[in-house]
Order: sequence, then C-alpha cells, then structure tokens
Amino acid sequence: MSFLGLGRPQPSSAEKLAAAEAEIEMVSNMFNQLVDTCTKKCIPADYREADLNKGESVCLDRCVSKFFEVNVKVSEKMQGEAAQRQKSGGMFG
Amino acid sequence: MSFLGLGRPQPSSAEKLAAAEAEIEMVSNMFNQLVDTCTKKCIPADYREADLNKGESVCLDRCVSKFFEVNVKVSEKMQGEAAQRQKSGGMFG
Amino acid sequence: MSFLGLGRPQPSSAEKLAAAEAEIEMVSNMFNQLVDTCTKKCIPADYREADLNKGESVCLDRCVSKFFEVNVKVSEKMQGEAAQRQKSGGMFG
Amino acid sequence: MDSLTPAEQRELQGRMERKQMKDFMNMYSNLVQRCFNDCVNDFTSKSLLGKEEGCVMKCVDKFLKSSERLGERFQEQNAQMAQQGGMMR
Amino acid sequence: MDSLTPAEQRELQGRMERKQMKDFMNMYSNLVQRCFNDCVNDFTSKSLLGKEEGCVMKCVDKFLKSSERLGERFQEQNAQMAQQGGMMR
Amino acid sequence: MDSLTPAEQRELQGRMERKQMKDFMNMYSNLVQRCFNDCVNDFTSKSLLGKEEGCVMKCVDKFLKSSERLGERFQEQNAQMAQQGGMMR
Repeated sequence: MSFLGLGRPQPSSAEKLAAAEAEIEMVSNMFNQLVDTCTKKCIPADYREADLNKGESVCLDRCVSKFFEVNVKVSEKMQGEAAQRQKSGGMFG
Repeated sequence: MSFLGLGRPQPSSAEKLAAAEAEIEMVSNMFNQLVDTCTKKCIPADYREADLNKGESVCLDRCVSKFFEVNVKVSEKMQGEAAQRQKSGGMFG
Repeated sequence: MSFLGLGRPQPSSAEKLAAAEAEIEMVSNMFNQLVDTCTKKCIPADYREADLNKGESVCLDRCVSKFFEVNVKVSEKMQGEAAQRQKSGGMFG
Repeated sequence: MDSLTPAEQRELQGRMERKQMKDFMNMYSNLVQRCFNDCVNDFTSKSLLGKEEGCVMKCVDKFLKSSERLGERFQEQNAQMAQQGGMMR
Repeated sequence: MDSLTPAEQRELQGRMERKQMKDFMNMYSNLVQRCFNDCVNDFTSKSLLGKEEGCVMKCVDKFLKSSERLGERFQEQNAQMAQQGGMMR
Repeated sequence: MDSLTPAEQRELQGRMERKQMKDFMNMYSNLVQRCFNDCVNDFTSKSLLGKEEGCVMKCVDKFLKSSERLGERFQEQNAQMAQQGGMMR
C-alpha cells in the first residue's frame, strides 16, 4: 500500500490523517483514470450491445495489466528524477 | 430539488450541511458539464461572428432539453442497478 | 500579483486566507493549464527522442508568451462584461 | 433544505460563496483554454497575430452568450423538474 | 495506516465516506457526459430519438459492466503489488 | 498578501504544502495517463512491448523537460507582469 513512498510515520495527528487520506485518494484517482483510459481504449463508441463481448473483456484485462506496469515504470523513473532535482531545486521538488 | 435521493433528513448538523452542499454541488457540476457538452456540440470552433446565430441558439436549447432527458433516463437506470448491486456489494454501492 | 482583482483587503482572517489561497490557486491552475495546452500544441505524440529539440523548445517559449497574452485579453474583456452584468444579475455575477 | 437552522444556513451560504468564486475561476480558465486551443495555432511568432486575437475575442463573446442562454434553459428545466417532484419521483 | 488511533480512524472513515459520495457523483456525471456525447448528435428535435435512447441505455450498461470488471482487476493487481512490497520497493 | 499575520502565514503555508502534494499527484497521474494513451495501443499482449516501454520512458522524459522549461518561462512572464502592476492594471 505504500504508493510513491507516502504513508511513512508522521508526527502530528492532522499530518498522519492527511497522509493516509492522500494515499487513499491517490489509489482512487488512479482507478478513476484507469476506468477513463481503458474504456476509451477498449470499448467502441457505437454501443451495439449492452453486454461486454469477449474481445472487449480481454482488452480491459490487458489494459489494467499494462496500466499498472506503466505506473511502476513511471514512478521508478520519477523517483530517480526527484533525487536529481532535489539539488537543483526544480518545480517538482 | 431531491436529485438522486440526496437531501433526506440527516441526524447531525455536519451531515445535514454536507448533504445540502452535495446537492448544490451536483446541480452545479451538472450545469458545468452541460455548458461543456452543449457548446462543443452546437458552437463550431471557427468563431466567425461574436453573436449566436439562429441555428446555434436553437441547437443549444434542444441540447439542454436532451441533456436533461438523458439525466433522467440514466438516473432511473442507476437506481435500478444500485438496488441490484446492494446485495452483491459492488464498487458503487 | 493581483490577478482578476483578488487580494484586496478583506475583514476577517478566514476571508483573508481564502482570498490569498484563491489567488495562489488561480496562478497554479493557470500553470497547469499552460502545461496541458502547450505540450499538446508543441510536442508531437510519437516521442522519437527523450530530449526537447530546438523546434519544440522554441514552440514552448512562444506558446507561453501567447498564453499570457490571451489571458490578459480575456481578463480585460471579462472585467468589461462583469461590469455590464452586475446590473442584469446574470449567472456569473 | 428548509430543515437547516439559521446558523447552518449561514455556514452553507459561506461555503456556497467560496464555491461560486471557485466556479467562476474554473469557468474563466476553461474559457481561456478553449479559446486558446481553437484560435492560436501559429508558433512562428511570439505575439498574437491580429486574426488570432480577433478569433479569441469572438470566442469569448460567443462562449459568454452560450453560457448565459444555457443558464436560462437550465433553470427553466430545473424548475419544471422540481414541480414534477424531483428527478427521482 | 495501522499507526492511526481509533479516533483518527473514525475521522478518516468519515472523510472517506464523503469522498465515496463525491466519487459516485463524479462517476455518474462522467457517465452521463460520455453517453450523451457518444449517442446524442441530432439537434433537429427537442426530445431524444428512439435510437438515441437505446444507445444511451446500452452505453450505461456497458460502462457499468466495464467499471465493475476494471474494479475487480484493479483490486487483484493492487493486492499483488502490496505483497511485493509496494510500487516503490 | 503582506497583510497576513504570522499565524495566518503559517496556516497558508500549511495549506500550500498540502496543495503542492496534491498538484504533484495530479501532475504524476496526468503524466501516466498521457504517456499511456500515446504509447500503449496494443492489447493483444498482457505485458508492455519493448517499443511501448521505450515510448513511455521518452514521453516521461520529454514531459518533465517541457514542464521545467514551461515553469521557467511562466515565472519570467509572471514576474514581468507583476512589475507592470498585475494583469488588471
């Protein structure tokens, strides 16, 4: 559950709550984006039938899998960037 | 004013306020989406003149009407789904 | 720093904070939109190389410049509209 | 909403004012983004071209008029729906 | 998260419920916007055409089924990632 | 802003830090969404293809460099505008 390193011990109660909330919000936002992205990629906009067909279902499953993989790659890369940026004091310190 | 069943009597003051706020926010979000959707559907992106012409005005009026109709249909449908989902404990309980 | 006339003296502490916060938020939202808009205008979606090339860099610089110019024009125009609307009591009073 | 106490109504009022301010800022920045997107496409110059500026001005005008018209229709439909006992009946 | 006191957990719970309500409303309005966008393109009439209504109903159905399936896969992947010690290791 | 008391400045500081965290998360998830959208289009496999991963990595790099450059220009323009007495004069 420790996404992007959030959730490490925090002194005050308000800060602990804010961190827990941020972590949950991050996961929830990620899900919302997943829904948005994968339905656009996998569900054609003509809606011929109410049910998911086989092709759409498989596409959705693979889309989730690839979406997680991209998240892992990007967050690993960002951690590297963040370490570099910490010295130069860029916008996303 | 009882959109999606929000606004029924709530015990605590904070909850009552939250419900009233949520109801207003829902209506306001719906308006923002209406503006976004209907201007995209009805106003061509070349902006030849500053005024709305007859065709654009009529299109906007009909777009509002259809947008409300879709909201009614979708919320009726969602209420049915919600009742079904309540047992199975899906994500949007 | 007085964007859209926010930041004029406010009586209560909560209001002063809200105004300062709103001002910072407005600038920050403007930056987020700038990033969104200018990367879409200037960075082709094929990502052949990791670096910005000369053409992309120059495009980004000019995009920022034009984006500010549009903001100045639009906010001047809106101030005029707001003055007119104040009497008629429109939705964005 | 009539079950709120006066204190609650004041609190709600305050929140709504902050929301209105936020809505206005959102509307403003959507307007800028849309008109910029639709009107500014030449990045061989650093300053707005005359035709780009004209397009932006007409875009803003048109958007404000659309929003106003949509607001009127929205309120009519909302009032009509309230009379029929809400969307959910 | 296990370092939260019971009082903090209750407060977090309350915030999460408000967030869930907000998420539901966002999901609902995205759904309306998407299905409206994809299905309603005829503005020569004031009322929904039969085929537009059919399209909207199928769109809603399909979207709910997609979301449900995506939710299941998401939770599986999340659980798997938690076992591997988080995204960051 | 110079009319805020020290206590108000501390409160504002705290809110800004929470906002920065939120902004960072939004930036991160927009980045993921954009690079996923532009680079991942093959759903005949469950794992990222080599060329998809390469595309995502370059996309992230390019986006971070763009954001940095845009940030510099934004601050320059903002400073220049502040000298001229704000956008509204």
